[in-house]
Amino acid sequence: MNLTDYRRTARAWLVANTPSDDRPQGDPTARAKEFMAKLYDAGYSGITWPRQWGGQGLTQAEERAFAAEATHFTLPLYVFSIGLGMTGPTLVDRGTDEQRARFVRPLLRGEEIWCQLFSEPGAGSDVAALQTRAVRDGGGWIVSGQKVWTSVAQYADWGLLLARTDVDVPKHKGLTMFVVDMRHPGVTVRPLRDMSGRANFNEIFFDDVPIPDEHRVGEVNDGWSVAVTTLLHERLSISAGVGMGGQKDNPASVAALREVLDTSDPLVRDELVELHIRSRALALFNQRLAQETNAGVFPGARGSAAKLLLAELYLFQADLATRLAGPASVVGGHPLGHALSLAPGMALGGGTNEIMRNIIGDRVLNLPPEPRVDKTVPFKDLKVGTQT
Amino acid sequence: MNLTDYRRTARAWLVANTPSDDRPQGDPTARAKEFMAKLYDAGYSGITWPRQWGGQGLTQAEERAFAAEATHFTLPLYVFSIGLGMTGPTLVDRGTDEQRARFVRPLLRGEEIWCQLFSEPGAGSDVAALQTRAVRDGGGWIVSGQKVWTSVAQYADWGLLLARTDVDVPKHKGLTMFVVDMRHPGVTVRPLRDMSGRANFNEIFFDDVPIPDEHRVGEVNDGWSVAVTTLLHERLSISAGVGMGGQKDNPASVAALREVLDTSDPLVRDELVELHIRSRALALFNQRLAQETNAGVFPGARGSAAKLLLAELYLFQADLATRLAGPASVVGGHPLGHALSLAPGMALGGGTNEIMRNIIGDRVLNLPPEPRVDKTVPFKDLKVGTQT
Amino acid sequence: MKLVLSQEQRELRAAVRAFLGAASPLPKVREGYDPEVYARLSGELGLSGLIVAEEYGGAGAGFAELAVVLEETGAALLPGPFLATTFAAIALAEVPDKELLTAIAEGRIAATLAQPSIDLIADEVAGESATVTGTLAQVLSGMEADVLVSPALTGDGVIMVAVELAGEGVTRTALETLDLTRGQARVELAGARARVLGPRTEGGVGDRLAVALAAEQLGVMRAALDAIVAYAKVRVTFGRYIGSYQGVKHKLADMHCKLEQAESIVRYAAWAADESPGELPEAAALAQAYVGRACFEVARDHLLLHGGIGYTWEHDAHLFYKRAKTDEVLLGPPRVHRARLAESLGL
Amino acid sequence: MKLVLSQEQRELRAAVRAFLGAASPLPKVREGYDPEVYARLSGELGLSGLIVAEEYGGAGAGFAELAVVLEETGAALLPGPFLATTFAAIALAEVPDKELLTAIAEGRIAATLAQPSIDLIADEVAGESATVTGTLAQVLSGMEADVLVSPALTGDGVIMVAVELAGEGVTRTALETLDLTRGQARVELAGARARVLGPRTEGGVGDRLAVALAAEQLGVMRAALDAIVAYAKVRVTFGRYIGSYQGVKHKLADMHCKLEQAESIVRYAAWAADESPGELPEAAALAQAYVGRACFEVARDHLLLHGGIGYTWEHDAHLFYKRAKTDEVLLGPPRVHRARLAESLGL
Repeated sequence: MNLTDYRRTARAWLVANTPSDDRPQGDPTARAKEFMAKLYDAGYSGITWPRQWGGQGLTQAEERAFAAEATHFTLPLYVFSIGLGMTGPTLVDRGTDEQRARFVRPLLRGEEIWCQLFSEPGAGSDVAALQTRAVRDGGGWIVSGQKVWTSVAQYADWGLLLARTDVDVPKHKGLTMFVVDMRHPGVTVRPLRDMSGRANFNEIFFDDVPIPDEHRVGEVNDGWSVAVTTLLHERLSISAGVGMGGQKDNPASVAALREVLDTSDPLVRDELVELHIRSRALALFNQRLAQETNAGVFPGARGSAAKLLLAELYLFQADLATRLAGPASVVGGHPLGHALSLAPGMALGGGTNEIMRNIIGDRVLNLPPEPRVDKTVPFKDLKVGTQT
Repeated sequence: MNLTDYRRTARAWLVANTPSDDRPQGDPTARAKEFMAKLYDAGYSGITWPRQWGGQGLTQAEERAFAAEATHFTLPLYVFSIGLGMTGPTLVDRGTDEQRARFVRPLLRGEEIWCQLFSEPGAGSDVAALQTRAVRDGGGWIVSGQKVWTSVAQYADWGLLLARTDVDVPKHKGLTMFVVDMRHPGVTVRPLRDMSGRANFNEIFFDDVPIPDEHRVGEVNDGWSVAVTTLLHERLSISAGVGMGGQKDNPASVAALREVLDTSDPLVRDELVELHIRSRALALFNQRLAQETNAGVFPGARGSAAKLLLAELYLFQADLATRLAGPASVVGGHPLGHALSLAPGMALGGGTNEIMRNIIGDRVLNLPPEPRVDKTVPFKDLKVGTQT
Repeated sequence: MKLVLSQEQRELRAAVRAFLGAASPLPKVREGYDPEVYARLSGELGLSGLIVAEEYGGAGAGFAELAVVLEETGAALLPGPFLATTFAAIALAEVPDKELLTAIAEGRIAATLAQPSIDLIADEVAGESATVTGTLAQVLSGMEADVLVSPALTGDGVIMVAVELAGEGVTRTALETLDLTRGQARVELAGARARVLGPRTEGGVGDRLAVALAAEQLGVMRAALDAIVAYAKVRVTFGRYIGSYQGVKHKLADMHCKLEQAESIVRYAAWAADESPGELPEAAALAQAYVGRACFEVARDHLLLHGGIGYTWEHDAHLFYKRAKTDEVLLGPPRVHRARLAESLGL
Repeated sequence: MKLVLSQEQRELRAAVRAFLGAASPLPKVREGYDPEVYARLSGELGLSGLIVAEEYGGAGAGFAELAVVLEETGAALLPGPFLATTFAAIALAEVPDKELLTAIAEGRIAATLAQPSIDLIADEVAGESATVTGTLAQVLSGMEADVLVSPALTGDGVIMVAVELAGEGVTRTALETLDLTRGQARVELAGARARVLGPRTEGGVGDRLAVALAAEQLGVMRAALDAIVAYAKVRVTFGRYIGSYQGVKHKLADMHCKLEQAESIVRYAAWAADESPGELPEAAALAQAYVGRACFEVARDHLLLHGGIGYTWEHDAHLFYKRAKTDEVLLGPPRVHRARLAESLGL
């Protein structure tokens, strides 16, 4: 099938099968699983993944064609986003054949939901400083510790878990990756509310949870290299989305603000011009990166610039909009007040602005690295987390 | 004499003796020396310095009273500023009695002009990385090397010179302070033009210049502690002046700009409001620091905040003013174009903005220091300067 | 001009700080307004009457002292009607009828002040009494205050009135507020009984409100900066305290510079309110224009520098961020202060 | 919309960069305009005729190619009338008389364009000839250009005229310029002979000038960023390369972000000039509003991050700083671009 036909067929399928936007009755996860099964059966799940493990074995071209059509629909895929974007690709890249055979197809068909368990309260930007322990127990492992910032954990059947297996070596060298059963009674999932009041994340507590050695991904103490694979996929899936969602539903966009503000005031007008300039500058940069990607030039670390700029734009525009709108914006659940509460999220998730600036400096501009004090010290002697 | 009388007498003396502002004929240095001698003979030079070495032995109160009166006059003291503000106080604090007896009175009477020789092309912010060598030669020393950023060196009789006397110890531990004869034929003074085209600074080359051991200030290899004394006096004399000069003669001040711009444009007006806000914020901070000092609370490292803010204000206002004034400001020797050329000076002299932020972070906020790689390595093994 | 605190003012600060540290720490702030704390603040510390003239039962102190107190209530994110009552007291000082002022000074009532726009209409004005109708969209501490002070329109011009908020003809609706530590309410008056306080007086009331609010904002920003500086000394990443990275250190230095300037401006504006009425309009507009902005920027950066933990509901960082934004727009969109500053400079 | 360069455009860039690197390195730039370099640029590289239609002797290329070239001349701080001649060619493309355009394309003359305000009066207009009087306060490359293209007022409205700058009735005075790498002149015309080019046409000339200038500014900022990034890799302080300090690294990262956005905008604006006239007014105003500011900020920070050496006359940093500021105000105070942007957005 040529690409035009592929795209036309995909559109027709989406029109026929996407659930309507009306607020549905019943369990949203059950509906999502039902849709995912249809998507899989139609051949639109795992388009570029190997056929052997349940994918379609097609190219980026088909994937992009489907994605382009899908932007016109709201697909109920949220609970699968971690599995499809991060843990699944990691298993395809680094899992054993047994693991691929066991996990990939149910993931692509939406039968099993996945979460990712890397971050900890003491290990945010510095993931490799994590303290969750996995100790040998006969042929398997026993895990204890705490994870945080975990999306969709409340629905998850399986988690991709990074844990410390050796404290006598430097921090990157004593980690191992596992698949953990999120339904085990030793796993406790607690919702974590963010500053806007929403509970989009969870804290996870592991209390002597057993893991069979067959669920180890990669070699013992080689977990960091597996995690790097996962984080690469994470960054790809974030930067693919960065700035593409557009400003359509953003109450702090120029388009929305001009409807509610007095633009006969030259100062108000000039502030909107400034917002327009910044928004357009970033949107055009994102379009340029996308055109480069389509031309086969992968943006790499330059995507961090787009992420940093988006984080700054969110902060700038919610702040500006509330200043312009004045007192009404901070009461009655005003959308601009809500935007202000959400604004820091982009600057704190997926790497802080400081981390982004380090990446740009180190990997785009090739500046000399900072001296590192944490690469050679055995983990047990290293300062980590919060120390009072 | 009580303070009111002291002040009244000082005012009368200044009225009677300050040279008129008319552009004078003849050698300006000769005129400055003549004035300085009169100032000394009237008892207004070295007001707080010990009587024993030629000062007046009075208190800060008299010094401040005289300074307050002197702000109404333009005293021709520029060529003595380094001697009075930095090298003189260093000799009083750290010199031998022989050195004090030899150098202090001629300095206070304006008979001898001083400069300060610390900075080098490879040692700016990091003064202790300097490479000028002083090696033992019989009972004395021989100096070779290059200094830079030296004010009034073209007029100077003496220089306070920091040189390296041991390369086998860490950089701070192998320095020694000397008094060097600037009239020696081995000393070459070359004017150094800044980006505005003025030559306010010099480069100095030392080519096997001998220094007798009696002109060593402090112990051998203890020069850094002497330099700290000098730098403390430098910072005091800068921060005393910071922001006090006011915006009177500044072509980029709100007062000057409102005369030449179209303030009926609301956007122009709002930019001037912004400039007013920043100028007033800093002016009030400076006044508060001055009031604290008068009340006996010494600002210490907080003065670095005032210096940083002044540097940023200069940059901001010259940039803003040229944007508002438009094309005319960049031709014909326009004062705003000139202001733009001078604006970076405050951010680069007396410690860059980055150094100021380090000082504020380390000494005002007591934040943890950066790991230092240069405190323990022998100087000869240390990376310094520019390395291609 | 006096920009440094006197010994007495430093003692006042220490007393208020110690009281709030014990009576209203941040975990308690999350529970909202505690009338008991307000009663003790008025009673034990006498703060509700701080700027009320002695002849009306107050301490007769000036804005320099008020600023010291509001800085501390701001730093503590104190919930409840203390700022609102201060606003009302500032307005009441300008009307002939002083009875309410005495009630405030004695801690008998908490009050609040309507925004400067005139949304109420007074009918049946007869001597000290009138009936008032209209809707106030946002009243600071409207659920907690006992009395509303407001301008109202009559056939004869604008008068100042006071309305008992628990009385008949008054409907109060608590608003959902971004600021989780201090409420606002919508207040509808339908022929509510009002006390006539006298003709409306301008007399720099708006300027004094601006100065009072700036003092609170100074406290909010100081506490936010203190919190993140403290965290930067204990939080480790990549084996080093985060405060040792220039990426963090330099930002904290810039925040410190803003704080130094904000404090200087607040002291100046408070001095002008007390001693130099001619300078007050410019000083007050400057205070809101600079301090309001600086406070939000510092609160925002303090939140961001906390990293992920600062984005959580459980952490206090967002309480400062939200208070700072709410304060920034409390007296109207910030451009009104800049416009008043332009006007006072004759631009 | 096309935001990435084609293979041909990349080759053009490489050719211009190689030529300027050899023929006009920075030490030579300090010596000022070299007519020889301009002649080779026009001749060997054919750049003076780049955007001139083929029927008039040019290469018939678009703004996408012009932007590539101007980015390189900007990065090299090329002295002389190349930008001025490009400005003139943009205006000449819109008048009926094409003879000058051909002369430019063939490298026979360098030209310049008067600012949009109409400062000249044309008398004795007869067919292709007129006499012109008036004063132009600032003419870009006015000493180096051979011909001035300008609007002039007649009794019948505004016409476009061309004046030989070396001719009679023309007095040129070189201005002292902040930008040490490119001159301006005051030009007084007293009954100078002029050639009438046709009626004045608007036709987006101002927008195209804005795009051309933005391309030069992109080059200036790119070269400035490259220079300081290179220095940050070799300059040591406190035993470490300065580029390893976050205080420097994070600032360079922010400058890189500005460069990425500026390039995206320049590509977009050049595409709009070539392909989408409806988008051009907004794109051109955006280009000046964003790129002009970003260029100066990057040039300023590149100078500051050099430390003391960057403040010296001998160092090149100030050449970029001064060119960036001069470019920022070349088409008027920057607020005019923001105002045009507001207008094009219908705000």
